[in-house]
Amino acid sequence: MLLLFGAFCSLTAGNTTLNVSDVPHDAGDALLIKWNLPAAYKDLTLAKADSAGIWQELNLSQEPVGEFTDTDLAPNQEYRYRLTAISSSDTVSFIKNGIPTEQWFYLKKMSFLIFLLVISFAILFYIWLAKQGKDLFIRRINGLDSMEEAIGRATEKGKPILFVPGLADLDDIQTIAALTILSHLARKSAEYDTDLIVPCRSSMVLSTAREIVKEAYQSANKADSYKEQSVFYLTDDQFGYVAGIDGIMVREQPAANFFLGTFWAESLILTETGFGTGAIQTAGTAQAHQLPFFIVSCDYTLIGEELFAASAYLSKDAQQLGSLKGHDFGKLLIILLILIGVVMEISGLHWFTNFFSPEL
Amino acid sequence: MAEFMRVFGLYLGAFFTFCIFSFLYKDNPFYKLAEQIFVGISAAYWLIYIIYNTLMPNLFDKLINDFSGNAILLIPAALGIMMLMRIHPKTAWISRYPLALVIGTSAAISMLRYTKSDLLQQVSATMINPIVPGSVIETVGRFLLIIGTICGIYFFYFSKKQEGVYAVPSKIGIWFLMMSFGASFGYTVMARVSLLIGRLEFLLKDWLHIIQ
Amino acid sequence: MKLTPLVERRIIYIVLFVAVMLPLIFPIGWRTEVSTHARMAYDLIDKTHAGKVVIISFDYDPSTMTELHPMALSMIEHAWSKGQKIIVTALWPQGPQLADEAFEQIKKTKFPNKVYGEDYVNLGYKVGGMVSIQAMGRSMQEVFPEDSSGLKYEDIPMLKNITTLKDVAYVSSLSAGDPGMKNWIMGAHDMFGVAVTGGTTAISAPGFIPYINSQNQLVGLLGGLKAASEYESLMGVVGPASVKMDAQSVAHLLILVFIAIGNIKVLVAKRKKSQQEQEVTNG
Amino acid sequence: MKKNIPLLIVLVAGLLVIFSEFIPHRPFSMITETLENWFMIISGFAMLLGQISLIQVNSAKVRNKDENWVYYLIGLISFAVMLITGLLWGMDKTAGILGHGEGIKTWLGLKPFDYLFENVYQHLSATMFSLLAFFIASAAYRAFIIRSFESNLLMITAVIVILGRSSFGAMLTGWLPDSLSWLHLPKLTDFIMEFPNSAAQRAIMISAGLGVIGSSLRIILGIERSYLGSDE
Repeated sequence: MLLLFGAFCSLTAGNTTLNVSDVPHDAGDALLIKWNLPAAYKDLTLAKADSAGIWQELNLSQEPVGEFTDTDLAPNQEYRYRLTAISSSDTVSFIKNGIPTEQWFYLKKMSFLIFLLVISFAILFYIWLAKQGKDLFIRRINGLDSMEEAIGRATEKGKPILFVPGLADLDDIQTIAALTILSHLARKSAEYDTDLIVPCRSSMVLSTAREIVKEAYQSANKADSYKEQSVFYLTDDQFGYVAGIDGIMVREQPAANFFLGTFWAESLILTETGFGTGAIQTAGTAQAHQLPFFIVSCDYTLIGEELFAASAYLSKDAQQLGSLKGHDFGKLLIILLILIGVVMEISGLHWFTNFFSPEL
Repeated sequence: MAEFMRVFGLYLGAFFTFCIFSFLYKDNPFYKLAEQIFVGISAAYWLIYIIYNTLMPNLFDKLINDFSGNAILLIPAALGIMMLMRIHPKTAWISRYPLALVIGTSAAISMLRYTKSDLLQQVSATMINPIVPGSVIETVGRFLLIIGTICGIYFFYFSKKQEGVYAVPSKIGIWFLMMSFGASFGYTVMARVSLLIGRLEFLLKDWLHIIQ
Repeated sequence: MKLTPLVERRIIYIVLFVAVMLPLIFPIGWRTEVSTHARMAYDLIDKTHAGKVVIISFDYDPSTMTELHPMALSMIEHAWSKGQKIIVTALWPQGPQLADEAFEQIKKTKFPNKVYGEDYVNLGYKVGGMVSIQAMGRSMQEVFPEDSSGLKYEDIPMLKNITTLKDVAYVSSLSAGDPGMKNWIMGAHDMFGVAVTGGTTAISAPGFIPYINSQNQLVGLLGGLKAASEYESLMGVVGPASVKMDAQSVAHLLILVFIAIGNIKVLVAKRKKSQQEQEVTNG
Repeated sequence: MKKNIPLLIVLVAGLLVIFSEFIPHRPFSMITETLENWFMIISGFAMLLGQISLIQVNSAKVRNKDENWVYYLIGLISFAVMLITGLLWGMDKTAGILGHGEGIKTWLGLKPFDYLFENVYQHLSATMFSLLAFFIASAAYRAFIIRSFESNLLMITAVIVILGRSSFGAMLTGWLPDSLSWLHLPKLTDFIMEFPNSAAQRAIMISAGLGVIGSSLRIILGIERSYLGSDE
């Protein structure tokens, strides 16, 4: 690192420093600037040279000893800093350069990595246990057990089933979770010969949903009754999509509605209209803010995690069920961590909490 | 003419406003009209929007201006064209490759994001000292926060039947969930009524000039 | 009388529609209890002497107009009624235009004699947030060589004695997000000691409450429509915020009435059912 | 074969993204951003699929003279009008094939695409959104009934918050002495929002976070593969 030192005026004390160093274990986008001046110096100004070499002030400090982290820098580029300090008798000025560099590991993300690894290993361990043939108990989840009943009702009435895979695109895990549930529902509706309506908001979801429904009909040996047009696109617009679904609900009068995936403000427009048509409604989302509206206007609601557990639960596949045990291990671990954290905080030890609250 | 068209636009807006409101009474030809126009117009709107604001600046302009520097963008372009292979049933399977890439990355990105913001940050935010000297209410609140979070998490525990002693924490968890749902519902009322006020302002002010 | 659920819903919808509409046409002017934060903001403006120059910064755009525009109108009116002179700045590009609208409206209805350049000036939008505010602390003229219409800074009479931000009595930021009030707090107050007040949307208000502290980083705060209506009631006027807040309150009240009716209905039905059951067992 | 390669792609892409999160060095530090950029482009292309589906479904209904076919025809026409005006004269500051259409602009006041956007689309969207005001009222009427302990909790907190957020909530409890000021409705509302509400929200977020880890892991490792469709 190139160091450039310049004092424009004479100094009264000896051990004055300005230090510019790379912040370790990061993406090379930050520099740490430290200074240490005799107490007589007040009115410190730190400035950085911009691309044209003009000094831009960064911050003002009254403390003669301090530090500042400059972020949002480009890696491997040289930056130049100037510190000006005024005392009653004189003005001093230092200039130093620094280069932020990239490293191969984010130290600040240590707790994140450990946490992710522990939970992942727990999930894999339980999947392995299930493979060994160990019987793993999972309690009943009402919202999921009722799904088949809802399809049965639609079959009795000779009415279709409506499945809305949320309003998010395929880059949202909730949409993918909803689509894996669709695969189970589509197979059931194929077995029962009940029509399925799947309006989609995005083309990627449309493509995936079509694959899934087609596959479900094939595996139920009903490939002939699969109608590609029953899975269709409406519009990418949030409320345009909702207007279209509302129209479908009042005109096709589906006997069972499923709203699974990501929903925003429109959730209540959908479920209230669906309630008006008298359908059995099942909703599920991890959007905490929309849950109250689903709770008050739907018959069954999958809350948060239940949406993600659904496909594993419905598949009744031992390996998939095993992974739910992994989630449960995570819950116990988190409860334990919170309790330890609270005790630590009460006893005035903050390192534990700090370890888990890095700036991510 | 522009002034006439401006006023005409207001009437158009008012007409469609009433078309949608009429749905509250029941499904009717006006709603059907508005609904299909809405779907049609918005579908085309987003297509045009994506062409002008995503595909042009992020792909075509870059390739035209500096082809060799942006050659890597040919990969997503190729994947995009592979997606379009779905149109023909014979080539539909090709679209699985881009879909697989999208799903793989989405799953991983979601995993990281949710773990960071929904898991770790919430966990560490709950590691607090509940005792606040001098404020009984704050202390009570913090205890509720810790107990509620822990019992709430336990509510989702799948591995035990929720009966006997094991039912107690999950019962408390449900209480907290119910309070939270009620509170969020009540908190949202104001924002939702504002939407209606906004519409009425358009009708009464911009269109009819009844109010100032 | 037996109503089907469908008819009940229709009644709810029509009653709500009318109930929200009526207060908009015929303002009620319900008195709202004034929160301390709204009063602090009011007092700051109220106690600033006549002839002082102040800044009102329009840091929002049309999407948050419902909440923030009424605050702008009230604050302009209040400052003028106290004889203060107003500089308009904007950290959001659409701010100056909204400011012009607001001043036009107040001039037309309440203060026809106020003169541009003497009583108010619109210095326009400045990109950069924090950096511009810091620069204002060194020289206003450097940041705003001319106003939004191209008039030279030195030719504007009311700016004669204003060389830096420190010469301003207070800054009021109507802030919809970033850049906004936070920058004013950190720049104008923390660096130059100028009093900062202002208003935000209801959603972002809680984030600013910590700044209302013993260091007076922020002097009072208007959070959302409710606070805007409180400000109007402090000024003793029924303004746009009060009218909308009335409509809000009516809707809230109505929804509570609906909940009550729903419960009564269920209770009556239950009683009837148990009576019938008793009759069956007795008979 | 048609299923195994996609599964491999899922695995590789997933692991790459996860590793790159912890490696701040290029090229890894750029991977997530690059892939997200790619996603936008791929989905931009894919958009056409949706539009084709819309045209197919609607025109089939028109051809078969289904019930309501007239409306579907109108839907197709509005789609075409919006698309053509957008392509010809562009939107906002972007020019279309025929440039900015200055002539039409003096006549309409705006570009035709923007005119339709402002006068039709925006009103439809805002009104559809505002239906929530009505639905929140009817949902409250129906759902907030005294039934069990849980449903009472739901109702009581909702009522407190609805009152606390309106202007007379403060008046109603304004007479309370200072020692009972915590019962003051706006204060009580803040208390509920800050503590019990946050607690439940946190519980939902934390457990959902675990669900996401589980789901993602099942997908990345190919245990959950139903989204890939059939093997033919």
